[in-house]
Amino acid sequence: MKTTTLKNMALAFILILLIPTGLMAGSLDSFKGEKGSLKISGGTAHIPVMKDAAKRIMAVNPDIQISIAGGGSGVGITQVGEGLVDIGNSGRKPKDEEIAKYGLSMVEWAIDGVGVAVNPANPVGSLTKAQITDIFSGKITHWNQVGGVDKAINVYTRDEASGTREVFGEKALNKGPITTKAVVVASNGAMKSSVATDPYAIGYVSVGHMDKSVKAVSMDGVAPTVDTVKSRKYPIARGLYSNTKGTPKGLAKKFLDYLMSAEGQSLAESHGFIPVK
Amino acid sequence: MKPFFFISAVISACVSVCIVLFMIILGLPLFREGLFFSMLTSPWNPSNGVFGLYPMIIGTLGISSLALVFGFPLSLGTAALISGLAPKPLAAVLRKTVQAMTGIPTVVYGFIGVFLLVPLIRNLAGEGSGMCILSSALLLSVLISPTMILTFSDTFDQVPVKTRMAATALGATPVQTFLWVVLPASKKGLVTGLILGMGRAMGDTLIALMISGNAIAVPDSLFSPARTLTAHIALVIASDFDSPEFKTLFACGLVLYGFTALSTLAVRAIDTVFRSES
Amino acid sequence: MSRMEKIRIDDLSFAYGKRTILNRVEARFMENTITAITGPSGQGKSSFLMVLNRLWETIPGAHVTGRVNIRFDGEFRDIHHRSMPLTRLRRTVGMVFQTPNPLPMSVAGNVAFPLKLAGTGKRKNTEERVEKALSRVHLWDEVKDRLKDDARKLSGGQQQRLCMARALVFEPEILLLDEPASSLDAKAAAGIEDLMLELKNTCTLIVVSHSMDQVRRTADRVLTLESGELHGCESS
Amino acid sequence: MSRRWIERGFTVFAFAAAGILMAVTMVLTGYLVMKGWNSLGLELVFGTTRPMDALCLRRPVLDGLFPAVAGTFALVALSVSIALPLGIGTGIFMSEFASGALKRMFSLFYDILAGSPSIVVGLFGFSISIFLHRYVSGQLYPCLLISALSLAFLVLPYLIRSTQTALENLPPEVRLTALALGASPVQNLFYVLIPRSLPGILSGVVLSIGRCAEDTAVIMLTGVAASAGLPRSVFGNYEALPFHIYTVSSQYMDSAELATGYGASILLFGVTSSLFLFSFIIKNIATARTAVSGPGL
Repeated sequence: MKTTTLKNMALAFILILLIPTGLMAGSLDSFKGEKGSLKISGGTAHIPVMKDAAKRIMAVNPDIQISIAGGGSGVGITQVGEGLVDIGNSGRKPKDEEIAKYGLSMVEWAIDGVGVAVNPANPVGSLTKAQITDIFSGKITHWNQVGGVDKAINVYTRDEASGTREVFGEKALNKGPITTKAVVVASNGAMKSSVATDPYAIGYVSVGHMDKSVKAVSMDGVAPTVDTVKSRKYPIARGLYSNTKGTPKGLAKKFLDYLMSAEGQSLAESHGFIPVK
Repeated sequence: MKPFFFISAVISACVSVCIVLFMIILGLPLFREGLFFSMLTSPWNPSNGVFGLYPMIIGTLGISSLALVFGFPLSLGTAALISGLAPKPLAAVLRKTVQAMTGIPTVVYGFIGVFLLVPLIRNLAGEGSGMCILSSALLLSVLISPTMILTFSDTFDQVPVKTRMAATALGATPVQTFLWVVLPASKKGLVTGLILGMGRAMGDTLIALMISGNAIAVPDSLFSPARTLTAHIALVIASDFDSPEFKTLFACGLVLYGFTALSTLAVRAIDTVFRSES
Repeated sequence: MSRMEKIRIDDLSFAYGKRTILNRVEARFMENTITAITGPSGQGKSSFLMVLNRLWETIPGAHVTGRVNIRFDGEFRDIHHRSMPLTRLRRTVGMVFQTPNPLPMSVAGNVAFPLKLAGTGKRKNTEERVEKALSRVHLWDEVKDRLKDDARKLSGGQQQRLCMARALVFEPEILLLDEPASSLDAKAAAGIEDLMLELKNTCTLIVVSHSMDQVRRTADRVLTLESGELHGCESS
Repeated sequence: MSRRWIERGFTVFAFAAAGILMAVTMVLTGYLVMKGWNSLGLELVFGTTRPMDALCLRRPVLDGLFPAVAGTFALVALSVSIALPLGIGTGIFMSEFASGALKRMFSLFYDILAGSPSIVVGLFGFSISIFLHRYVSGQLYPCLLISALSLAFLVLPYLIRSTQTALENLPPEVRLTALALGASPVQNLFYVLIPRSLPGILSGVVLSIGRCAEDTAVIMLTGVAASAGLPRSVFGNYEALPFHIYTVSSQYMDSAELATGYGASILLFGVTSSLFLFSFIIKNIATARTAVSGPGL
């Protein structure tokens, strides 16, 4: 399990306080003297790390403007491909045809899992892969069919642009269908808060986004946690990618270098992702 | 100076025309392939290459007509109070409140809806997520009421004072004057207000996007989640520029534009019909 | 001829905002007479009429003090007293305005409107009473084939007589006329005057008028309203 | 009598309807205020940065609403300054110079524009920016300018209509007086007609400001970002209050972030409601001025 949010916040807060005093040397130094804007969009699992990194960079150098939008992995890939943004994030590896079409170059800076989540009030804490497939396809409709209360299951899913949906559909549902009656939400954050407020909900969310407000459901006996994803015991894992059109240049390169630096990697780790270095 | 005014008028008109033209041009491939009309009746299933808008059209019509069902009586009653039934001070307070209500941002309605109405409906229904047609229709009815109330009460106020006075002098109470004199003379305003309210409900994006659940199934009950055309544009916009999903956005836009243009024409037609009658 | 008093007005003041229109007016009106009220315009003659059927209450900013007593069934009653039902008052005290103000409905609908308000009368009964009222104002023959037409399509003179018929349908004991002929041509005006003389047999009439000729031809008494005071003099 | 019951029933119904509507409004706003009251304060906007430092752009605000407030402010200023000359010019043309078929055609176009859902206008702005990006310059993409343009299109009909109505409602004597004294039509317009109809025009302007500030659908398609810092250039992304509310509602990370959502809602609600009410008050003054006053009955 990841460390508590409170600790993260305190850590981030201390870091932000330290930055202006110049004690925070190292990789942020490379942004000194830079100017201009950097546009990032796409994968929603990435957003917390992106926001924190941007805050730190902009605090050191207010002349840099970094904008971060969501949209989902599909959006990130096409927008960077079309040249609308400088960095397009994706929660899945861009497909070969996408790489060929846009000449993408990618940086994988963290590993993340996708876990099934239910409301903390739900007694169900473990499901088999077959049960999960049937719940999401709409074959299993009530919680008491899987050992829960006698209530209808509210299935939550993501839109088609989502990398999380693609990874989950491929590795957990074996490309099986998701019921059309599922409520559609637009980001990992939205998935988490929806499941956190709906006592009969089931959804899937980036392991990095899991916290106490939702209950992670074990699949075939394995809980989706940083440790199980890291040890590859939990099978639904994916890389978090940041893509550029062609080889990264200028600010985009410095930003990606920062993500891969020790500080960037610890930032990823503090948000519940598994650093690649 | 006149050329300047003329040029502004032409530019403004062009904006209106350009919006349709853009939508038609960008949706043209769908027309050329004859897909447009089959899209109106087929489901949305991108993974199987089906990009129909039927569920969204039903969602839009269902949610906005339900909003009208809730909103119309509320608006009629409130407007009646404002224009004659209520004592003057109360009417003034009501009118000011309604005017201030027109300023409540739709995203704020949505925000409150997410945290207040959705859990309420979820508990009430006993099943489902609470994100459903009923929730968004209820909230939308509050959103569109001020528009309808102000239209209604403007129409009611157009009944001349001397006509009201005539009825009062004959012994009519305020409610009698309203029911038997003012209301029958305001048919046009009632219909206009209804159409405006419907337009406002169909055109709203945020309430539907935030609390109707956005499911792509055709809704089959008040407690089913549903997706509207507007929310669909907001959800899919982010996708691929060359993909068929993206092209269907313009079909979505065209259908919405068609609905609203039709209601605008209807309001104008009503205007002409009633003008020629009197 | 021993006529009885119908209306007693004591200490009546009428203010519109800060402007005093009637200042402590005293007046008596006898049964079956026509009283004309004249005076410069803007002095509150219409306002005076509106006191008598309490229509002033609908005017924002208007304020009335004093007593107005009207004799109902042989007994004087204060019209502003709580026990006085407003609908009964307005049915007993009919009013016709300066410009014709037909309601936006059919000719028959206009005349039947007061019956509809009272919720009285079967359909047959209603038709009879409409015919009777229209006949009294000599309009029946002109409109009997157009009863379903919109009342606003009638000519000005017809509209004004329609408004009188509408005021007469409940057989009021008092009829207030606010320059009833001022918007009409000479012929139509003469018709209204004849009608007033006929109505004298059943009603107490109070007529605001600017036309001295009309006053001379019809009125039993002329009162002048000026600077908030009502001066009287008996005539003919 | 059944009619009596209809009358009584209707009175009850009307009071019930207004009661329900008012109660619902009270509950909605009351809930918002109750939940968000504690988050209101300078800290909500400026976070841990000192307000003066933030306002002088000496130090960025990283944990407050300041970038969103500034973004909304820039957006409103930009779009109103685009729409204002165009809308008022068109309104003047429609009232003073247009006639016949041309007037009918133009007013149909403006009516249709007025009825267009904001998401459709947003889609239009989005497609324009894609078009420009592909065929004009790779440096152009959805940005503050595109949002402002689209919003300008959205509020254009309000400005046109309020200007046109204000001018058309002037009493004929007002129109003729200056002309009779030898003023040219243009002099008449600028010295008499426009000053006399200013309250009406102004109410339209205020209404447009409110619409620009509250609209979310247009900007979510045309360049608003979840996080962008202060707006630097019209060709860059920006943050905005309504979009902040939308994102927080669906993906707040913790209760502190949720509180900023309530705070932002109160802020936006306060601003737009007062703008709308202000617009109606100006309009009332305008109608009171042109209407005949006094007890003329």
